[in-house]
Amino acid sequence: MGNLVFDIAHLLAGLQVLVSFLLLYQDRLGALIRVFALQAVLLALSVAWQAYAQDAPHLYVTAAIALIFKVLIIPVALDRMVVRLGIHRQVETVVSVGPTMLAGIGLVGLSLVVMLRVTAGEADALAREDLAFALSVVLLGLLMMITRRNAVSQIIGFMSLENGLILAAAGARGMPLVVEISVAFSVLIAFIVIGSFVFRIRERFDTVDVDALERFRGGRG
Amino acid sequence: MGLTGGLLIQSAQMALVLALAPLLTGVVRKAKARLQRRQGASVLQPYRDLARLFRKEAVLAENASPLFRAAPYVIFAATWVAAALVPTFATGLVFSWTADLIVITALLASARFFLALAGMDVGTSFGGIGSSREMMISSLAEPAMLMLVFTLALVARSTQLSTVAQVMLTSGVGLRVSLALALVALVMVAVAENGRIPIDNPSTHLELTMVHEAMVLEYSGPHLAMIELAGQLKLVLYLSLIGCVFVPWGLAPAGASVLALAAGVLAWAAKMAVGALLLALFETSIAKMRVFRVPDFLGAALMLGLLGTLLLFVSRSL
Amino acid sequence: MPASAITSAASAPALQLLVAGIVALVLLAAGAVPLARKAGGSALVYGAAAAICVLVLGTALSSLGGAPASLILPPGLPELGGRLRLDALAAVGLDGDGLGGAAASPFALGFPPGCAPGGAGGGASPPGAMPATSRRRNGCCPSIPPSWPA
Amino acid sequence: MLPFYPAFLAGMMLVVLADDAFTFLFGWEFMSLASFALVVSHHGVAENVRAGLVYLMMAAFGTLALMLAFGLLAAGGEGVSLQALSFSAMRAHGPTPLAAAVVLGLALLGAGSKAGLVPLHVWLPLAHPAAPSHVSALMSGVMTKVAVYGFIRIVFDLAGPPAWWWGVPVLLVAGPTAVAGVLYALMQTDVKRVLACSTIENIGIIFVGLGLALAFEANGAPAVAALALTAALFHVVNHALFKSLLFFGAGAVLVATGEKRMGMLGGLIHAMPQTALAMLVGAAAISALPPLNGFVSEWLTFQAILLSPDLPVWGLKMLIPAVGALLALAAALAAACFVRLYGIVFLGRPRSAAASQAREADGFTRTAMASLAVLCLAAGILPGPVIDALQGAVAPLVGVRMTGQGHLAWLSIIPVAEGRSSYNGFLVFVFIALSASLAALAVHAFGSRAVRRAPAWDCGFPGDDPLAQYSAESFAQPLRRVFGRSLFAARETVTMPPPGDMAPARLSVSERDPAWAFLFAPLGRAVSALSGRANAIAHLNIRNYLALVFGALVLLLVVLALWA
Repeated sequence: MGNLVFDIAHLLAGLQVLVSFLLLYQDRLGALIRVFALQAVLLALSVAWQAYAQDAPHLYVTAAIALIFKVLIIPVALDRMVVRLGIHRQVETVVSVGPTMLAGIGLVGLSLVVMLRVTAGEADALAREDLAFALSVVLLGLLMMITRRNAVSQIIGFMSLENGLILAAAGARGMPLVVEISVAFSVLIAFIVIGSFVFRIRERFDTVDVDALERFRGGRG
Repeated sequence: MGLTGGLLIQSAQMALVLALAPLLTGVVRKAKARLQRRQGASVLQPYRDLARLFRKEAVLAENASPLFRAAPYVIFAATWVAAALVPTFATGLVFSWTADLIVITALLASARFFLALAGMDVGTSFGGIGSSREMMISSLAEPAMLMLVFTLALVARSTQLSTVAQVMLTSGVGLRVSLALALVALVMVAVAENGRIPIDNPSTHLELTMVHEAMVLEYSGPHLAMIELAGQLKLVLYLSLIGCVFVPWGLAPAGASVLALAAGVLAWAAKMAVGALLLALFETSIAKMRVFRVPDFLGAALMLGLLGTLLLFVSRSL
Repeated sequence: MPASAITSAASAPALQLLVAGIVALVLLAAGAVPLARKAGGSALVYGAAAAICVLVLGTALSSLGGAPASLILPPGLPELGGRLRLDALAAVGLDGDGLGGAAASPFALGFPPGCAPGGAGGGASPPGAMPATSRRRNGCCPSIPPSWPA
Repeated sequence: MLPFYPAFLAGMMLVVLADDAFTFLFGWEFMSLASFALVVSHHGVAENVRAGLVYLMMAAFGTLALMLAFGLLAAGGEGVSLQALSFSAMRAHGPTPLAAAVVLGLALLGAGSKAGLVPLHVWLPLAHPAAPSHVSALMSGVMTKVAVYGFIRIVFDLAGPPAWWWGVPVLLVAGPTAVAGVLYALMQTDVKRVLACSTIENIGIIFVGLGLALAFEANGAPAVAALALTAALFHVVNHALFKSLLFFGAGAVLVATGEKRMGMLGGLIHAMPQTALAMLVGAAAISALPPLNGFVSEWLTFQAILLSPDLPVWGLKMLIPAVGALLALAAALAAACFVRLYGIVFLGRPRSAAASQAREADGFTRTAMASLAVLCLAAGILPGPVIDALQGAVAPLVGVRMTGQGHLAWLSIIPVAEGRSSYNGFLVFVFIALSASLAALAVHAFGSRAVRRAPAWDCGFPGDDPLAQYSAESFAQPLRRVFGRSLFAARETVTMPPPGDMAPARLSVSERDPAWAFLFAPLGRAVSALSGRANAIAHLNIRNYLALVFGALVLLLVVLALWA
């Protein structure tokens, strides 16, 4: 039975990393939001499975929160925002997809090496595995924020980064619920701020392209 | 002999030095005149000049400050004290331990300090020429003199003049290269300090060439007499310094009998006469140097002094 | 570290006096801020500074020969506390401080405030012609008639 | 400006009393900042602000060096606790020889930058004149002494027994400092800058004494080390006395005439006789003339130099006489520098309207100057008691005391041995005074007492234009030509007016400070070039910043991976 638990957790975490790659690949905003929702679903499943594996009931609450907010509320809000903003659906990337993918692979390799080296002393393979995948999801989220020009895609990068955090939290034994809630709510607050921020940009400069902001920020040095 | 005897010898030395200073200058001038096939004034002429100056009234410039009037006395005092500390006919003087060679050099430096200030006091450009050049010459002559003092101190392991003379006299120091260098350097410094021919012409009236004369241009009457006497005393000081260090024979040891003292005085007088003649010969055989060749001349003296010191290390430790 | 100033070695009264002097100077500095504007303010501050410096000079001279005394004051790093030690070398240093302060403070009394040393303005070597230095009167520097007779 | 004056004094006293690294550095920084505030107190003048900034840079550099030095000293302790920072802990377990050597270098940098050793002296001629006179007197006279105290405390007290070669770097820096300081002073035409540069020279003399003490102590001659250290400390006290006196005089002249440039002064002795007399004593003292105190400390330093043949090490045997020659050169040039300063400012005829209408300084100033002048004379006449007072400080540092000088007959001092050398300031003073009064009496008794005032003879030239007198630049011209041409690249340029134009021709002198030209200017250019390039970072957009954050994170992870 033990290795089945490990296998499923391993599978779910691996799928999340795969979905992070998918996020990097998307070039249309609508698809991007739906893939993000998929990653949130996987996260919820993975946290639920962790709850079952560690028979820690509070993890179910986290899974529920992830499910409600990240799978339903946020993607729908983002969709409506994209429609109201009327921005073009093209996801502009700074670096073309190929190099981004290669960078992503490198990052995953790095996070695996680091996590396995750092947690060499830990006995529990499940936790080490989980942390490794979580770190790669976080790094991929950060990579996405860097390589996207559109504010909305950067928000999604930030959100997937937060998913990585939740995955890591779930993976680590005995992380109290409080931390999860605080992490979740901090992300929500960030989301609200970014949302209003995007609307402000939309009104003033009728574009959401981050580089466009550049012109109004004062001369070069 | 006790303290009173010592005091007697010390005061005798101070009086002797003071009395014979003008005579020495007279002898030098007479010898130069004879070498230049001139009759020349009598040997006692400097005494008459001093007496004449003493009687004349002192004409002060309108701009002269109290420093201008006090400076001659300070200059004369410093030079006389320095001259009194250099052993002439006897070593081991009562007050010889109050000052050593470095202090004597510093006393001459303070005399020069006040002379340069007095030169600048009246506010004429000639005073400025004199003081400026004097300070340039002294800024090279003094280090050379101090390097000389190092060489002598390393040989005699002391800077007390009487001890140095004692060591030179008794311990058979023998001919050393560093002492020869020191002698040449001392002669060069003496020529520069006393403003003799290659550096400065003592009897010149051509403004552009004079150094010592330019500073004392505004002095007259008793003040000028004081400064002339100080100059002559400085010449006696340097000659007796050369005599006591490099030609120490004939110096009466401390507490010697009156006969030995008389012999000492005679030996000293002979040394002074020979020194004066050599100086006159040297002065007539060389022309005055351009002012900006003086640094090379004195730079050579400084290098000789430093070389002497370093050579001494080699010879002492080998 | 007990709050009170514990003294490890025999802390001579001299060291405590000196510490009092330093504290007094710092308080004087704080007090001088409001005084700076008042008329007699600078005289008061410089006078007080001179008095404190004379006191410091006295104690330093008296403790030149004395045995070194040390003191640990509460303010300072947590485990270490502010350690002070008065040995002969420190006494020589303090002589310099006390003497300098005791001489500079009265001098400063005679030095009217507001006399900007640069007031006469920079300038390379003296100009050829006689400078017609007309200068507004600023307290200490006498106003110079515009044209000085050549 | 007012509140910083007591703060400055408190800071200096705190540094001297400190017994642990934190209090020492706290006092040091407190002193630096207070003096910075005082330097820029007259911030109306642009050059004061620049001087303040340069001073702040050097002060920060100095504190950094001292901090590193204390770190090395504290590292000797076993546990990593703050207790190791206390000086007693540092003395208990001294640093390893290598660490001690680095501590010496750092102390030389830290204390040297505050005291003004040559490569790090550039701020001193800028900052000291910028401060008001009583503050520049304190900065020159006292703050440099606190820096010397810091050097002595770190190197002699905390860094443990010196290695044989420790004297060499100190002497190599001190000798050139003395000569370069006084040569630079000869080039200046601003009264307070001349005094600031001569502070550099005196610091050089003090560090020669310290270097000799290190050399002799390391090579088994503690008695001579005691003599050299006493000479250095004696010169510290002397310099505090006569430099403060000279700065007070400069302040009095500034108050009376509102003028700092020597070219605009002259003839002040008539208007300010007492200030002139006090300044004469100060100038004579700093030029090391016999009855005064400057001569005693230089005489002691020369006696220590004369004992160099006893050293076993060949390098030192050759180096010390060379440093002696440099010291002698510096002493002679100092006399020239102060004849120039005193002659041009106080003697001659007034060169400007300001100088002609000067008024004597007020009571406080004259009492401060008179008291310092009397102290200078007293320290010169009674050196014995001062030397004995200093032995308390010298004995624990070099292990042995100098022979007692206080009780010797007739107040003379015999540093090493009876036959070797002795000096009696008191008798020299008595002799000079006696013979001067004797001569004056003789003149009044036999010579004529008639005195007549007449226009200056001046070889018959009628010219009475005060600018025909020697100015500061022309007085230093021979010395500049001999010494300054190579070291300071001193050049004299004559600009003739175009033909037919009646404007006067102008002769201007230009010289540059080699330390500034070859060390600090290139450093400044390099820093501004780098900051120019780095400035681009300030103008990235959000995404680039994120990239930077990401890059840093990845870099750390890679390091963690490789190193963990």
